[in-house]
Amino acid sequence: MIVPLEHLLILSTTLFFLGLVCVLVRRNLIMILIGVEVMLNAVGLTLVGASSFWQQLDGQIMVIFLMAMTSAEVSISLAMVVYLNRRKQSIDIRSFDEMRG
Amino acid sequence: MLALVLILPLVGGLFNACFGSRLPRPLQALIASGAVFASFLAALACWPQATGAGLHVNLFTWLQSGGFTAEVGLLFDPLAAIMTLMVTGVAGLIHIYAASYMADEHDQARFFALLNLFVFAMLTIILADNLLLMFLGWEGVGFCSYALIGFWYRKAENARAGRKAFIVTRIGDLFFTVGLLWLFSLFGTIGIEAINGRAAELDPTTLTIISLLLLGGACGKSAQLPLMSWLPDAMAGPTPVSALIHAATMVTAGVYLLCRMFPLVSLSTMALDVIAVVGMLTALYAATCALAQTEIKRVLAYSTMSQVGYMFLAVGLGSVSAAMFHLLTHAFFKALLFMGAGCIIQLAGHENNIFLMGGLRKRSRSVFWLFLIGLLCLAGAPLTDGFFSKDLILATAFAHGDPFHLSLYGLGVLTAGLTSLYSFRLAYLVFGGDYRGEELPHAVSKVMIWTLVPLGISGLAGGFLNLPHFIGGHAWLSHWLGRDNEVPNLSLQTEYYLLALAFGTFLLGWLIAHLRYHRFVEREPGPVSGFFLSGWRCDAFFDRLLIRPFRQLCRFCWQGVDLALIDGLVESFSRACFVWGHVLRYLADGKISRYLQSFAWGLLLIVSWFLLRAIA
Amino acid sequence: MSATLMFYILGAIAVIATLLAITRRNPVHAVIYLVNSFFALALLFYLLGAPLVAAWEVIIYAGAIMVLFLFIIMMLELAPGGETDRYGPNWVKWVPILLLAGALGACTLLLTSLDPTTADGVPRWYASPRDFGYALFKEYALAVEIVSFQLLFAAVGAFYVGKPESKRKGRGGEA
Amino acid sequence: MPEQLLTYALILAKLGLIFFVILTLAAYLVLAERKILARMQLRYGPNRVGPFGMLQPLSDLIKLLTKEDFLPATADKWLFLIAPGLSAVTALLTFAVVPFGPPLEIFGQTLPLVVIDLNIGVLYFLGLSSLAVYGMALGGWASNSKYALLGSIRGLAQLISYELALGLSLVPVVMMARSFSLTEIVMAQAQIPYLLLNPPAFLIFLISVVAESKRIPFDLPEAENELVAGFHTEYSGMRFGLFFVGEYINLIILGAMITVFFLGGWHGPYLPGVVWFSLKVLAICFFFIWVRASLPRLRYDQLMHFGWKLLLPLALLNVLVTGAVLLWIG
Amino acid sequence: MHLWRDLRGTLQPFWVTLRNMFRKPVTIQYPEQRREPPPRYRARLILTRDPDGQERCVACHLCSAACPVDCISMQATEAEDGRRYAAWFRINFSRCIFCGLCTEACPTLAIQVTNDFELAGRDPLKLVYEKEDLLVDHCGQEPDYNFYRQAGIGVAAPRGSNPTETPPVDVKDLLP
Repeated sequence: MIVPLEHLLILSTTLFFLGLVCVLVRRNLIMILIGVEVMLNAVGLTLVGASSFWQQLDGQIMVIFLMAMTSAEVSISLAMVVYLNRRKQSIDIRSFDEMRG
Repeated sequence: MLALVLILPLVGGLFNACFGSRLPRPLQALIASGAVFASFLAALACWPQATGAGLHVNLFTWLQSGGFTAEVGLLFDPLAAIMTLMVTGVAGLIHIYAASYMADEHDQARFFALLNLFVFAMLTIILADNLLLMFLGWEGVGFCSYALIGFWYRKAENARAGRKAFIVTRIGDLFFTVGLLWLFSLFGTIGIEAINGRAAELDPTTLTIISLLLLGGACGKSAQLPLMSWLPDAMAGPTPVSALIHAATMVTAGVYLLCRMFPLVSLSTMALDVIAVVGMLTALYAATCALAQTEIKRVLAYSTMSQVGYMFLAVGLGSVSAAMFHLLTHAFFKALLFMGAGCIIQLAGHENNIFLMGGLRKRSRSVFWLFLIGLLCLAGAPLTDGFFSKDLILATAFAHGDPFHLSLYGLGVLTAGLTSLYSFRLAYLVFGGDYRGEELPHAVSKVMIWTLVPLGISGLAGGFLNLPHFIGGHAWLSHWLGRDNEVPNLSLQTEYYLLALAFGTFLLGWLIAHLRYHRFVEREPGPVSGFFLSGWRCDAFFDRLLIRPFRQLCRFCWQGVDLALIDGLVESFSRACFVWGHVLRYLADGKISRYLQSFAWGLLLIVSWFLLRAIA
Repeated sequence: MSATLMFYILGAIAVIATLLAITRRNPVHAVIYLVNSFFALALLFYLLGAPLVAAWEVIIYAGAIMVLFLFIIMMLELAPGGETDRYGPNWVKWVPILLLAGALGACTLLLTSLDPTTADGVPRWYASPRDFGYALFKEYALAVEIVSFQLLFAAVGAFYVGKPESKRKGRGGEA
Repeated sequence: MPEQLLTYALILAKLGLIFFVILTLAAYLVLAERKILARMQLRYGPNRVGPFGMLQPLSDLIKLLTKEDFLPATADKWLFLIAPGLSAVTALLTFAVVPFGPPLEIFGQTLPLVVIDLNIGVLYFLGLSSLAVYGMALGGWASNSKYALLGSIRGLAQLISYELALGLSLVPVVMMARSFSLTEIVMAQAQIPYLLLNPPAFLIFLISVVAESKRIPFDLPEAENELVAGFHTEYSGMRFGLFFVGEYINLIILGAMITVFFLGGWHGPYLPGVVWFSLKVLAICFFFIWVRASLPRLRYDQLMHFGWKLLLPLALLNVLVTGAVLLWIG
Repeated sequence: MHLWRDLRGTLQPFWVTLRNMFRKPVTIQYPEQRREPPPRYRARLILTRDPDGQERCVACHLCSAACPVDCISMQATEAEDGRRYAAWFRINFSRCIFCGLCTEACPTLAIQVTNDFELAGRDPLKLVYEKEDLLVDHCGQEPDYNFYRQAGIGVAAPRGSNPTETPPVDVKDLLP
């Protein structure tokens, strides 16, 4: 018995909402992506904890997939950050509002 | 060992495709032709195992899903063995020829890579023990043919010819695919032997339809009526390609398919008759077309079509051995003819038009004699291989004895006469008289001529493969294929009459050709020869029959259905959306953080709903 | 017992480091704190019996993804004192979002606490790399393929997006 | 409990021993490099301090320690100060998993000659080597100087790129040894080293390792004649020394890793395992020095092309082929 | 074959370096082993005397004018017989670049270069050489040359009439 599952979930929830706050509040694109990373890690923690709790490997495997997807996501999104910065000379999220309806 | 036969050309092709352009030119050619020759040797080594039911090799399981299993398995029975030897042998010679012919081209590596891949695909067709793998090779052959016809893709008409070949054969492939899937759904297997073994379980109608579907596939690949129009255009490709693909190998794939599936096809007399009729009509049609062509390669293309028509006829007559015999002999002399034509074109300074040739006999005696051997074989001069194989087919037709087959026989004889006529027309126009072209003739490399020699010898001697009994032969090929019973059972006297008749048509054709062409006279093409020249105006016919109505239909769908009906509906709908969108656009202000916030609110809603449900 | 203690210590480190990370003005500092947080998480994974995941966490997140972030930050010269400073946290703006996040967090926690199974402890467990590999490549082979394709597409996409516009037009792609 | 204490004590003792040996070795590696490089360039190299210049490292140390520790005015203080330590520590930590000899039998107890035999040793090594980037990157960034920044940007890109090939070239090794544990990998090479079984992997690993150690021909992050000294331009005194020593420790580590993964670790005839191991590591170190004497520096785009367009596909292909062969053998 | 060329280009240097490793280094271990500089080596400057043992320098300032880094300075003065000499003469060796232009300029061959190159010092001021440091007791590289013997002094008394003087050389009688 390491800890009750509840504590683990509390930890990952905290991390997740810290990431969410970062995504919602920051205006720097890079910081927003960092927030996304935090959230993804929190999810990973939940998965590993669940995997440990039920003693099944599936959760850990999901984390590996999560990581692979994350690296794909990060490579694309950072390339887009570079691209956007090239277009606007800025990475403030407020300067990208061309998707206005 | 058998796998080696298949893998070597693949490896050679891939190697050339990947690294070829970095290598020196002679090495590219060496790799390509070396791979094919090695494959030939491997096939020779496998030869002794090809007796009876043949050698069965299962390489690996390709697909497995549910009850469906596709093995990559090879079947090396007598039929496949003969084809394999022929394909690798002829292809090897053509590779060497091509090394010399294409020596000054760019992209030699691409050429040889494709050529090798083509050989690989062709061998896949031949050696496949199931229909799916065969289909793979079938498509591979189609693709390589497309890429090779359009090898000089910078010229629009070459690219168009490649496209045409691809699309037309694709129509045939569609029939083949449908037949394949149907067979699978009926038998639950795609193994050729299994299907052949259980073919008798089918009811006759289904059998006939499936046979006809297979015939459709074969027609596409082998340029038989009505899918024949791509072959003459395919002559836009480099000459070695024409020699390899459009003479010796690919066009015979259809015949091979029918021979492979013969136990199935032969159960339906109706299908056999259709095959015979298609073959005969094609043979006649192509022979008439060949009479009027002005380009040397197009003449040969039509003659190929015509000869393949004979093979179909043979299959339709139920004589696989006759078809295979003619296939073999045809491969030899047609490859010889095409490669000789390549030499002639070079001699005449890259001129295709036979009316601008003439007198080439003096330019190069060796080319003249070798080409003449090819033409004699084609025309069916006695004692050449073409004579024996064609005669076997005609004798088989005659031996059936009923009016239907007798009329086929009559047409066959007529076609043979026409064949002789256009062969000698070609000979006189190209070699007789004086040189009429403007370009100074070029020299032809020794290598090219030397590669013709083995083909010439086999053209002369190929007939001994299957010498009929009545002149002391043993019909070795029929025996080897295990089809002794197919040898026509005619009295000696009839046989001699038939031979004499064949000889007579040959002589008659020669005589007409001699009278008409031994002295060159410039003639405007008359209406008949113009009709023949354009291939009975088939392209125009197809255009009117298929393409224009299709266009009309498309226009109707576009204007009537799409623009008026659907667009009207959609537009009114979209107008409504537009109005609504104007209202809703205030929500989407492009501020990404606001979007993200609304995600969060949504999340809150979802979570609280879960919470409420959990409490309740 | 020590594992339990370690868990709480590492959890605290992770939360504090993350908190620091999301509040930094300077993205480089944020990245450094985040790497700390990831380390704590990696050790947590190890504690929870996932040594392989822990190693990947360090290699992929700390070693590759964060390095990528660092690289981009450096390349775009988002140095402190640059224009990015203006976009620093604005405390008044944080209040509603903090409330929102707090509400969400509370809901989630309530939800988890309502589930009786969560009161059970997480048992000690250890997944050996061998088992892990078998599970990954036997049961999830298809998913592995799909994810690998995803990575390939991502690489191609990143390459495309990252190319200068002039070059892209030259190659016939749309803007 | 005493059992556990003994284990801890042993680990500490081994750690101390390794620290001592490694730091000395690193110091003398600097000397060796200078000497060997000099001889390859027809010079003598340092030979003044002590016999054959053997005390040169000591005098270098004294010099570095007594020099002014300079802090640029615009530097990011905190990061500037920790970066050198980071780069040295990550290098040192890797030694924890290096098995440098066969298990010893002392007082009836087996004493494995490795600090910790992690069952994910390979990943531990990869993780630490990917973290080694941070020391360099942060040091360069924190200096707030354009040479340093350029150096660290180059270094980041280079190290990320070659990390991939490095990791992928180890996949065949893991596949053949069927284990992530370094000890087991060495054990698996008792008969025949992987150098002979899988030379492409060795070659890729070797090249990526040279790139990883930021040495010629891949020394773009610190290219002296373009970027002054690249990421550590602004460093002086012992902080520079830490970078410097870290680099040489890293060299030894990578040598040890090559030895473990490809040269059969401590296996060898006649001599005791530890000796074999050190001989192999020293040979690799000599090779690195030799490379430095022989090859010119690559251009940056060449470096990137080489990494992404040649090494990476080759490594992937190698994984594929090795897998196929292993499957075939069964 | 690019591949072959590249491979060779990569592997050949290894052989070159390895081969050189076992050669004898070309380094001269300086304080213990010294290389004899060539006779015309340009290093520390000296002021020489003429064969009679008198200073050659006539303080004409040509050397200081020729000096590209202006490291020579002096003050001219006259002896009773009107012969000029330097009251003080100073060369700042921490500035001197040893170009030897001064020796080219010197009409009396007084200032000359030597091959003594060991001029290092911790204090730059110690590298400022005064006349007494510069003046040597020999004639340097031109042992026979005596300017006044040829030219005469000719300031207080006519040329060649001073007591210790021989009459000047009539340059014209050298002509054919």
